[in-house]
Amino acid sequence: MTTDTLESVTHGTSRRLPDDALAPDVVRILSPDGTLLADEPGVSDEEAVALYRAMARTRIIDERAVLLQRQGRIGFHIGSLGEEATVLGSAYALRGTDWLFPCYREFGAALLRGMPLQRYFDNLYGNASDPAKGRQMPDHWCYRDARVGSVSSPIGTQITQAVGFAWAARIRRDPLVALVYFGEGATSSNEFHNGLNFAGVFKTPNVFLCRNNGWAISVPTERQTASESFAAKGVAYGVPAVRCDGNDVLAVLQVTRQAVERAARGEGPTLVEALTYRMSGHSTSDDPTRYRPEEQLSPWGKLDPMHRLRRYLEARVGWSDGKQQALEEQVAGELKTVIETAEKSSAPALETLFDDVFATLPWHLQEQRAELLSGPRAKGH
Amino acid sequence: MTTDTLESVTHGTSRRLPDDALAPDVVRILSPDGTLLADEPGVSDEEAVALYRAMARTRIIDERAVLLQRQGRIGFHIGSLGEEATVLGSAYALRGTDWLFPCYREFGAALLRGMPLQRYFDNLYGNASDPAKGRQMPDHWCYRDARVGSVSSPIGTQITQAVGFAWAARIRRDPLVALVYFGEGATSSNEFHNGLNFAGVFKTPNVFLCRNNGWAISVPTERQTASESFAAKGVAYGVPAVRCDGNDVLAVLQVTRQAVERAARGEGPTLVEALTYRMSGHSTSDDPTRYRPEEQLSPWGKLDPMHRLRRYLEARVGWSDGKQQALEEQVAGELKTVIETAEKSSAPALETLFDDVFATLPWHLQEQRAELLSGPRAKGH
Amino acid sequence: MTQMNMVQAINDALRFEMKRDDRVVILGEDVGKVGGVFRVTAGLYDEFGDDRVIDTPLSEGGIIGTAIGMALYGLRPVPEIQFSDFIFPAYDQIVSELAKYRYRSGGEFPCPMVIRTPVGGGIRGGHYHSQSPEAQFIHVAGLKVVCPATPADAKGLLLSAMRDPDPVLFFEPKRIYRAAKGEVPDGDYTVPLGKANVVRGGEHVTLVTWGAMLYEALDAANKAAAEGVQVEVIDLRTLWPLDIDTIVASVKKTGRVVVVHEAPRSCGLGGEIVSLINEKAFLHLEAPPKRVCGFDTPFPYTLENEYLPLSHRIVPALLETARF
Amino acid sequence: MTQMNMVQAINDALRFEMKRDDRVVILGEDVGKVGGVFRVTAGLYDEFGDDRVIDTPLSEGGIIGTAIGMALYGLRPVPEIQFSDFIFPAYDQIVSELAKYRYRSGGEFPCPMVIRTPVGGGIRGGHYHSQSPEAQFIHVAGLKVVCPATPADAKGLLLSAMRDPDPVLFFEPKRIYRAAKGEVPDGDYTVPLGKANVVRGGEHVTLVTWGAMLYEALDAANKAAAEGVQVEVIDLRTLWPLDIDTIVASVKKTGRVVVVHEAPRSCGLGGEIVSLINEKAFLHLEAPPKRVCGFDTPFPYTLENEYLPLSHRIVPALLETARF
Ligand SMILES: Cc1ncc(C[n+]2csc(CCOP(=O)(O)OP(=O)(O)O)c2C)c(N)n1
Ligand SMILES: Cc1ncc(C[n+]2csc(CCOP(=O)(O)OP(=O)(O)O)c2C)c(N)n1
Ligand SMILES: [Mg+2]
Ligand SMILES: [Mg+2]
Repeated sequence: MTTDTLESVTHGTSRRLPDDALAPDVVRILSPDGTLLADEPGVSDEEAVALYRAMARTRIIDERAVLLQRQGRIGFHIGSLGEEATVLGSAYALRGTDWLFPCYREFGAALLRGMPLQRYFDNLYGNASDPAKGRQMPDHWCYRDARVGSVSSPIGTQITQAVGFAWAARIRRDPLVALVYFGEGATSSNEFHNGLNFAGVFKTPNVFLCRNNGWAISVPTERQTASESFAAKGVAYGVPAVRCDGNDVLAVLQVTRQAVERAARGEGPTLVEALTYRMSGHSTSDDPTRYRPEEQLSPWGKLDPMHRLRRYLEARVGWSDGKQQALEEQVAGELKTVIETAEKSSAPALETLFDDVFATLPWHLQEQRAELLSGPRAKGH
Repeated sequence: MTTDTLESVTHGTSRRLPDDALAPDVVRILSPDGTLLADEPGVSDEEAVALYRAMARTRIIDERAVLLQRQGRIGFHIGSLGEEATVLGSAYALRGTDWLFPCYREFGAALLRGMPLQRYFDNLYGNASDPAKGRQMPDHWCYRDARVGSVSSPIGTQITQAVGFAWAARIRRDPLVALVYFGEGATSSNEFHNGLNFAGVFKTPNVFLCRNNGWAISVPTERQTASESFAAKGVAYGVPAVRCDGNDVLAVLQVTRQAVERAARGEGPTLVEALTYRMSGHSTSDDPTRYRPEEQLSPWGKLDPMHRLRRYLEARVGWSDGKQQALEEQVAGELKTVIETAEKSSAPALETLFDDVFATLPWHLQEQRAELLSGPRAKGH
Repeated sequence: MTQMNMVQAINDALRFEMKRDDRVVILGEDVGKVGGVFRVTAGLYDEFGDDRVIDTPLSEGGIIGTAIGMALYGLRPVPEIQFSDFIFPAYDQIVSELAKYRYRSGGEFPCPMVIRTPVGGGIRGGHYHSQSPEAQFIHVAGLKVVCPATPADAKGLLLSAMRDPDPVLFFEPKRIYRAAKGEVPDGDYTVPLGKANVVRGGEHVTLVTWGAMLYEALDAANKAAAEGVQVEVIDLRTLWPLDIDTIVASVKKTGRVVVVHEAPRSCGLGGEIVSLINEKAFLHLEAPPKRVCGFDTPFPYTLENEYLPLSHRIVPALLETARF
Repeated sequence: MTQMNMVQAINDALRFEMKRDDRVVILGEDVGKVGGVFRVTAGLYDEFGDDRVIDTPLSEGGIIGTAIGMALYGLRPVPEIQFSDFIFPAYDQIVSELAKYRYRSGGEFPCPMVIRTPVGGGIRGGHYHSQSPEAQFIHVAGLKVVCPATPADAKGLLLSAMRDPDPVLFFEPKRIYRAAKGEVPDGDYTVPLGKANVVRGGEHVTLVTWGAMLYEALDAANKAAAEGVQVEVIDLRTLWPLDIDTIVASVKKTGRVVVVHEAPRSCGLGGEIVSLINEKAFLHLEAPPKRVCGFDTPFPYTLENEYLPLSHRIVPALLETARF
């Protein structure tokens, strides 16, 4: 028996350090300082500006939500600080007919696809205007109109569901593609295994977007798996996989678009690993200083996805401080309105507690509703 | 959207045909006709004879158990017809201190490690002499004395448990290795994913023995996964993997022994895929003619593991019809005794129903036992 | 009307609905070419093809997880779990996802499907081919649970379940898959969810049961009648939401009740029924409600007929309750 | 004696036992370096090292499956499930394997372990950070289930659980992790499993509860006292096998009972308690036993204090029961 300690049995930490995001097999189009590495960016300047706007809007909203939580105005927030290129670049690759199955950090993607900002804030506030009647935690929304699925806390469950959804479409000869998001931690879940395996066997039109942000709460990637990369896991399922620089929005967009096209051609699923970094705590409930080596932050800070795209747009279309300020003011204006509106809305009505458990209210829920509505709280209401 | 039918999306059937068992990356030492392909067999002639005896004994017992089931004397049997080289060769590779976690086809391995034949038959009969008090189905036994775990029906659960067991040993600096068996169908289970992933991360001293016998009841391997092989799945977990000819006992033994040694050196787990074929139905409850193309059987019949080893021993040590007959008579004699003994034993006593749920009987089980023992059946007893 | 056993009646319902509604798809282990280990889906693969009768990899979590996705898309999946003992790898998808989808999306994502699975003892299956896990699903808000006891009900309830807007667990009592025979209406025939059936009238004791134990209950009722005790036997058919009115009406008449089920007693559906009766008919109770159930042990192999609440265990309970 | 909250008391028990018994290992998500998302295992990683306080990959099935293997080997694993809502991916290993190991091996493979997991509502966690799944484990033969309501009981019960020969689910009411404070005996201190605690005496109504709802029950009992109704409050502490004698003795005295729990009512432990009381004290009952429980819906976010059986819902039930 060897005498090494268990500490040493897990492998190096390279997989979550920036070095790895710069590894040769990782698709990259924009260098960290915003210069184009490819001959062509693969998107028009207008598209690049639209992407930048969406990313910036996402970050501003994110920061505001954290503030609202700190002020005690909302209960919780989980955001995408530092991961905007991964979230927005991939969502941008979808066609209107495609579907998006979110994890919990992709409000930016849902907004990009048309989820109204008011709806998002009504969820954050859990108020009476929330279409889900304040039943779910903040950042647990859905939006069928824009083909956006329902956020759920249990890790990974959306993966298998997205596979079933795409499979159903395939059975019905409906040419949509379903993109599903998850963190690298979720690759350890039953769901990743089941989803990828079924997708491989039934060649479903899926794109699996693994946001490798280095952490699953406090657990680093090397404690998640001993595989060489998360993309390497595709081999186990006969699912082709690719790694891309998750802080390079053009790379994420290109790689995802290729995967969407492949799926749309009936060639089956693709696993995309986007290498990025969670620049905040896990959520507003988390204090990352307890476990995150501070020296990790600054190299990743230099790889910031916003910075990179902004430099590119400055050189390319003359993006300026003025434009930036106008954008920020515009989002601030939007936020002012939706927050005011959300805060004006009351708590959901008591009786909404019982709706939607079933399509119609069975006797036992009728009785329980009557009990609640005749109780002391209802009177105070 | 493509217009292929779903039928065509699953891949070729090569992975379960004999061709595949003969593929170049598949470790093989004995050719199908019993000639040695390597310079050295890797086992002494005495060992080879011992292995042959164990395999033959296993097959004879297996055939008898099927007969007993057909005669209505036992309720069920699930055996290893055609898979004896995989089962016995791998178990033979273990050292006395090592542990074996069975699936449900490995009674031969348990007997090899010293489980008394009587104990096995007491399980088949579920009688009062069965140490597990007739509580489990036939072929669900255990034997701690020989470091053999407990058979359970739910597919794959033993994989994760074997990993925890080996991990515990590693934590305690106890130099054992834990070998765990499962069918290729089990690679689709949550348990395979969890077991292999934890084993990779914590570098546990495990050998994962995947008996690829071509079928999971009626489901062929190509419906189980789209990966190139089952061994290929090791990549997803950073677990080295190897394929061997599962009908070549010398190859199985060599490959497993190397994996055991590797694990014992503290170098971590290995996944072994043994390519073999289930020559019977899934169990005595199954009728394979409903789904198995008959043309698959005869090529596999030519690869029979017993046949191959017998030819080898005939050439090498002059194994003869006489020796064969003596062996068969010896096993028949053993069987006569154990079956007679098993059939003489009564059903387990009523009160045994309540033992071993907990270490001591809580009030509610005391009451339920009293109820049963005062009821009409107890009187008739 | 055609004489059928349970297997045939369920097969008939599946075939009928698959013809009527092309959104219905079946998926599961061995459901395709071989037609299921109990042959319940026999012939459907040949008739409807591999797009609609699908042999899956060996993963219950994968089966239910993908079936949820299919339902979200708009199909009507009817996944099979080979034995209800093997439903637990899919338990998370069922209780965390399937049961909560409509609620958590404010109705935007309903998730109708029927999970079919053989249930209960009686085939010498030991721990893992015999259990009755209905209570573990009833306790979870958002699921309907059905368990037929006759071929006609099996067909009628399954057709209702496949048209229901909510997820339904459809437990098929395997002990009587072939033993229970009866006339089954041809063509379209539904039995409403949520309605119990009073199978036998009686004045002295109410007996509530379902599934394979119905036949044991009827046998016990006959034996009790020989002792002068008239038992009213209620076959619940839908286990949740159950038909409380039928139960309460009967108990108000008899004042006495025995609940019989195969699952272990503790925290089983029997306890729920007794509590509901307390809440709704307390002043009518003339004897303590009794439960005759599986014991609180794993399900045994050799002694399964001692473990199960068969007639020989029900009769004394009926007589005691009647004579309390 | 030291003044502690629940988190500190549990941490103290873990540290004590890890020092006393080097077979104890802790494993789970975020239990190591960061000391758990509720900081219950804080400091243990630094004290006992990575061999005994182990951050695992994100898989509850992996955590429990490997913990079973560790227990079979002879360790005393204490796996943590981050929220009891996330225990379901491990449900198969718990109900099919852990609960049945001793039984199916005729005692050859006992499998002692303590699964610690935060339970219940009160932290605005919505559907997936608030549930109380005890009934889903009690129904499965072979598991013991514990839920402390005070820091001293948390320590004493956890030490008993870690020394028990059988698997124990140890539910920690997260709503009172920091809010419940009290004196906790130093050093070795056990509270026996299976013994309830009569927290408050009373003649008129028996109230059975556990965990965080104990404080709501006591508040309600005070309010009822103001109306002249004296409530005897029983804190169950061990949910299974429960202390039937204490319950029955109290009900024989009061003739009336209210059970309060957070989990949905249907097929919850409340129903089992009511049925057992029927079976053992029927002739003493003077009013229908009542249950005040979580509603039969998923656990909501904004309206969680309407969903929970808080004092304002318990008081009317006590008064009604007393005045029946
Ligand atoms: C089944 C389950 N177990 C545990 C949790 C608690 N939890 C919430 S997020 C999280 C980490 C997820 O990490 P990853 O998948 O990498 O996603 P990220 O948060 O980094 O985007 C954990 C353990 C959960 N939500 N579900
Ligand atoms: C969780 C679970 N699902 C389904 C079954 C039913 N079942 C028993 S054996 C089997 C096929 C197993 O195939 P494989 O793993 O290849 O092993 P083999 O029988 O071929 O040795 C199935 C589906 C089960 N026992 N457990
Ligand atoms: Mg992550
Ligand atoms: Mg197989």
